[in-house]
Amino acid sequence: MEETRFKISPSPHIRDEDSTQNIMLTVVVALLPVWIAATYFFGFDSIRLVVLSSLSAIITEAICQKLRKRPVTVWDGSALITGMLLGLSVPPTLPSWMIVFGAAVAIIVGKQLFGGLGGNPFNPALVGRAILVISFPSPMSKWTIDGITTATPLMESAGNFAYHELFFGNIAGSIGETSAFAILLGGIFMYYRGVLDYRMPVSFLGTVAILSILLGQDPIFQILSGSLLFAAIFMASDLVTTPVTPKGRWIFGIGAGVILTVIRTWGSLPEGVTYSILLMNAATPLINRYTRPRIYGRGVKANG
Amino acid sequence: MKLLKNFKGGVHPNYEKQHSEDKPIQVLPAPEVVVMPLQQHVGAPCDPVVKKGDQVLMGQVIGESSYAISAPVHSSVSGTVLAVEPRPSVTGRSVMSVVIQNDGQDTPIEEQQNPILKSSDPNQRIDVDGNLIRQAINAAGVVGLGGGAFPTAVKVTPPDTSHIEYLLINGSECEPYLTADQRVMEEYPDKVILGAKLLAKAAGAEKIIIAIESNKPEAIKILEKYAVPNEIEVITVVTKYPAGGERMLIKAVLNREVPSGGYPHEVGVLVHNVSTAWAVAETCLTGRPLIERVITVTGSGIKEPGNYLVRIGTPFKNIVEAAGGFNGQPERVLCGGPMMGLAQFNLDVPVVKATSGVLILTEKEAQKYEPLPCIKCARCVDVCPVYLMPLKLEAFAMNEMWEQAEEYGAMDCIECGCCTYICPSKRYLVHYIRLAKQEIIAARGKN
Amino acid sequence: MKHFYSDFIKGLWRENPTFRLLIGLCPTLAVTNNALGGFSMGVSTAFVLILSSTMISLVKHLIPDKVRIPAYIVLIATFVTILELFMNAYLPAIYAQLGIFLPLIVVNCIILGRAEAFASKMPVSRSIFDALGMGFGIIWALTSIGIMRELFGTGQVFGFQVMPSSFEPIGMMTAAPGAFITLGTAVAIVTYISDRIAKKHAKGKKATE
Amino acid sequence: MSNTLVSMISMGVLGIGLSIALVIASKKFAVESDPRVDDLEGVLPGANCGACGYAGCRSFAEALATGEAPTNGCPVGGASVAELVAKILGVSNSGFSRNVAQVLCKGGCAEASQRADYDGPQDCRIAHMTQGGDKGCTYGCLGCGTCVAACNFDAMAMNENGLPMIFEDNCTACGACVAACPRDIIILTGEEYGVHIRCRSHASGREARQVCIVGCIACRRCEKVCPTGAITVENNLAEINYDKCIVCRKCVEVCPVNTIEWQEGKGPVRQKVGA
Amino acid sequence: MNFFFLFLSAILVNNFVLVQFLGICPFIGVSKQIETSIGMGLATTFVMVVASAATWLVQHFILEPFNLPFLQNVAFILVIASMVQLVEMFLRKTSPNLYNAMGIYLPLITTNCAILGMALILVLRSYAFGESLVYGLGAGLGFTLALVLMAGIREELKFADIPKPFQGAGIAFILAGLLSLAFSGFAGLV
Repeated sequence: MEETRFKISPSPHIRDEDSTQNIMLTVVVALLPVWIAATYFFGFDSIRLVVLSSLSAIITEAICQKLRKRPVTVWDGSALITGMLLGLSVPPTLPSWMIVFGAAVAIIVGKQLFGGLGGNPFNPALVGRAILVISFPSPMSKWTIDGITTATPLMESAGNFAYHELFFGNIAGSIGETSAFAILLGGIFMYYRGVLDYRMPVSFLGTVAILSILLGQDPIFQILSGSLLFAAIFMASDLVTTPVTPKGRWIFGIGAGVILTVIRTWGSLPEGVTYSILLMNAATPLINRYTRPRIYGRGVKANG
Repeated sequence: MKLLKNFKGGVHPNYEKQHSEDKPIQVLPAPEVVVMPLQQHVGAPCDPVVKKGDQVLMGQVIGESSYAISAPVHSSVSGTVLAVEPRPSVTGRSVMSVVIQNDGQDTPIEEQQNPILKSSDPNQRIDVDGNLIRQAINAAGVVGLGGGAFPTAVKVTPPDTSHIEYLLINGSECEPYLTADQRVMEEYPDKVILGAKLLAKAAGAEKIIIAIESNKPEAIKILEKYAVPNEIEVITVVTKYPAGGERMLIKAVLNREVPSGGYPHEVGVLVHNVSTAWAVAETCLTGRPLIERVITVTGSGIKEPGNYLVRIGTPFKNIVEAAGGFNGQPERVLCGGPMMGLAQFNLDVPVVKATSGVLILTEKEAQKYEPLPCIKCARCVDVCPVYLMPLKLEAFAMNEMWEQAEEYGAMDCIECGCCTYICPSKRYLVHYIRLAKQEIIAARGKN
Repeated sequence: MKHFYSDFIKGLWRENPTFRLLIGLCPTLAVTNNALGGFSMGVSTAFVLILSSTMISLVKHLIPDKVRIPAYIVLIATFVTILELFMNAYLPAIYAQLGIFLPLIVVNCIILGRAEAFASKMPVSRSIFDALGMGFGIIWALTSIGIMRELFGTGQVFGFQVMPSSFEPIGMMTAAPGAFITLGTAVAIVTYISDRIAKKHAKGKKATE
Repeated sequence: MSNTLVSMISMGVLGIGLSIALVIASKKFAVESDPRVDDLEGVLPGANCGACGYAGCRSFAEALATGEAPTNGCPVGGASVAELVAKILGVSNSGFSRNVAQVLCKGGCAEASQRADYDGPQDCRIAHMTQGGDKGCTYGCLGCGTCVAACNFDAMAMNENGLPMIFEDNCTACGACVAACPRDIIILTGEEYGVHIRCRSHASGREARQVCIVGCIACRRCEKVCPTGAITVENNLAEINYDKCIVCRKCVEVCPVNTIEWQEGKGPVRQKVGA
Repeated sequence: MNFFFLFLSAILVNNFVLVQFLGICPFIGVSKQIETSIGMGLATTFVMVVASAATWLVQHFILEPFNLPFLQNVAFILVIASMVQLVEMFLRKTSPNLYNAMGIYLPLITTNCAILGMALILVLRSYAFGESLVYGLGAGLGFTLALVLMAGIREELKFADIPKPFQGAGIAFILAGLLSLAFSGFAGLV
């Protein structure tokens, strides 16, 4: 037998087929129905914002990695997700340069300064959105539908909207948040692909519903209006910035729900989803630390 | 439909058992030269009791140790000792070995122990004294054939204080590709049952449970037939790696947890592999020590995958030749399964008692991946069967934070490799946890 | 003479209190949302720093070692009060803008730090140069941060419109997060330049050897 | 006038009251501490590298103050710090010989054979755990650069041949590389010693020759030629006793496989008595 | 209810560190480890409550009756310095571990502008005694919250590949900026 040089490697010698890129692609695909719905309701603005935002995010990421002499990994799709999420979470009338600026800042401040993928403590898309809100408060709260400027439903009383409108869209708001149906479609797809942990959306939405009942508000309205559903499914499920323990994920959702209800009920901002998730992002390392799973065989007694 | 016995964590790799699961066990002729490493078990290595030029008979003791935790090594052929020298072993390190030239006669040793069991009827009542069984197992050098290689005689002699309630016969064979245990169960069910009863008797266990993964319906059917008259329960466990892990199996079947750092007997359970049970039955029936075992030769890198009864000490080269040689360019040669097996440098290493298979993987199956940044997807946390946080442990180990790694339970890791298998970023999780364990033990030694 | 020069120059860059030593940061963040605030805060701090350093250096032999810290603080507090009363009387607009951060100069680590580390050990003349260097270090640091924040936050510098009228002010820069991010970026830039200088220096040294 | 008086009195009362409280408290909560510890900590480099064997500079300073640690215990600070420490403690400096790290393996990619290709994390310790590594020689350098990563002082780098090299000017003898190497091929030794046997293989001459062309084959020529008996060959490996070595370099000349190496410029540092 | 809102406002809406820029030095310096930051936060909280009471008393029984507002700075800093000294001695005796962990920052509480700043704010807003205590407690806990959140994230950042110039203080400020951004969601809450 001729001499062949084998490879040695520490076990395990086989790996699962799923890859980080696959996960990212799944999220991108899940965002497509939302984007399509947004385009249906808002027309060209939706395409303009999402495309610009994504391009800006990807190009910024590539430039940062080039500058830092790191391998350029924009094809892993994480920058694309940040761009799409940010593009879908702004009002349709936002000027083009603002979304380009927002996406670039989101990538730089929210992600690359922390060493790129995996190092960022905050969801970059939410960082971008929060920076846009604080920098350009009025363009960021100009909601239009069919060319008429209106308030976001949250600013009005609950009775003015039919549930089916809230569910299928056709209401004012950030472009991605209008159609609950499309969002749920994306969420189900992500869950099916094993990318979405049901715990965070369920505990987030559940907490909001329970608290709104306790406070005498309409729970269905609270869940369907504003960007709650969009954020609960696409932002609160961001892998990098949320807890890794099952218990921690429940706590994350509950905490975000409580903060959101507090801001919506007593705060001066019309929408607090961004901040509730950002605050829970900040608490994530602490949650991870204090919700470590019980290790197998710890705390059990021998009975032989 | 019955609910399968399950446990938390674990992964579902491609099982790839189709290569060899339908291939009956073939007897592989003894090779020209056998290499018998003097440490094939957990515990103290044996000292050689033969020297170069000695004539040895089949079944003759060639290495033994005076330590409590050890198992003697017997010659698997008759012939002449060519050398007593360190030879590469499956662990990659050189181990003192006895090299024997086979004379082809297979002359058994005369003063071979008398069989302690007269009848091979699986339904018989075992009225042999437990002590006698333990002595027979010890003299035969039986060790855990599932891969653990812990001396069986030591294992069935639990400390005085413990009381064994259950004997679990582990027929899960959760490692992908391997089918040796499955074939043993299908072809020697009577001996598996008999071996289980002997082990139960030796350990004083009250009940016997045979646990088999759901992907081996044939084996379940056959064993159930033999088990029923003996009041042995056959339980189907979920097909999931590492269902065959001792701790996982106890959790799945009995919903008990072995204490951290403790042993199964502390919760009244003993776990033995089906092949071990088979070997025990064989030695009690024939009086012959453990000199052969069933292994699986498989993988897409081999022409004719199959299951073989081989002599201990047969070099991998002979096995590969017997299985038709390589199929294409072999990339990796593993001793054991793909999840926990050991990669080999060359084919000179011999089969040892704990070798359950020889796996030849091609590039297609064992791809090379570059690790990407951790995206904290927590899949490793979800699949860890001992509920650790591998991503944290890896980060600590990479930054040499051994104390934190210990605090996060690095020492509880069973090194099953689920975390590394599932990681979408292809990170080297279990590898760094192993490093942390090594460093923690080193630090403990220092203090 | 060389002493005086190095005492003075180190505060400007190498031991710049804001960017290198990272002390006295509260006012650095709080009042730099425009250039004037940064500049006036810098001047106020420098004023107290110079006076207190001089004074402490003068009286250092009179103060028993055990109670030196409280004594210094009282001394500094006195100068701050003087400054406060003066500003209140003559520069009420700036006084209002600086708010409680003016009295908080008392606890600015820069001043006490220089008192402890330098003025209490060195002769008066050197203390003055040290304080001058540190003072100018603070002034340029605070003013530059103020300029950046005002420029991007409002499009103005010292109240004068600089950016074209089409420029949309970035509100974040004048808000709290902008303060932190600007300072963080500024610290990183200064660190980067310093590292480059140090590397060049090391290289130059090796080449000559 | 009265305002001045009132302010003086009130501040005085406040001051006196607080002072009394502080005096009582300082009596009540008094803790003995050695003021020298602060001084000592001040002169230490503050790198908190742990090379001294203590948990950071502070605890080393405490050990110094109690006389538990030697004045020259800080390898990073070297002689100058040892002097300052001795001054504070009022003891004589016990002398300081600067140590540097040496890599005792010459078998890089060009010299040593591979028995397999390694596919795993680039960490020597893990490669070593994996079947004993991919190199033919199970004693030599694995070349993953774990020692370089462990060095905090820019004193190491991997060369093109896959071996670590040491920049002695930067080396502080902190021992991080020594601890990191799973094969124990890095040692710390006096800077002045220039002759090193760069091999750690205990394999027999034949085996060593098979896997590496610069490995020690235990031919004993160096042992025979050494005038001071500094070299001994035991267990298939020549080892040098640096205390006896006079850097005469005779062994370097006779070594048939160039395992023994002289670092250019490092000369005899001490004359043997009577030599 | 009033107390509750005052308390919440001090913790969240007007968080001392992230919104009012008070106590930045220890915030950046001591937020590297969770344990130390908890200790530092609680020590500061304790000093804050004690100091709020003490300065209130000084303000209302010495400075105001004798019409001496210009002595405010001097008097307050004296009181605070003594308080810190007391706490320091107390900790040193009772919990040497905590004392060691705080290292040089314990004396720095004296020069922590959060404490003097709080005393000045109390006077500025003419809070009653009870309100002062609640505000002091809230401000201290808010400081602790910011510190602990920061420490949690910074412990994670050890594993991140941060650009070299930003390592250390740079990234700490960026992080503080993002935290501050998150806290801006509470604006106008109370």
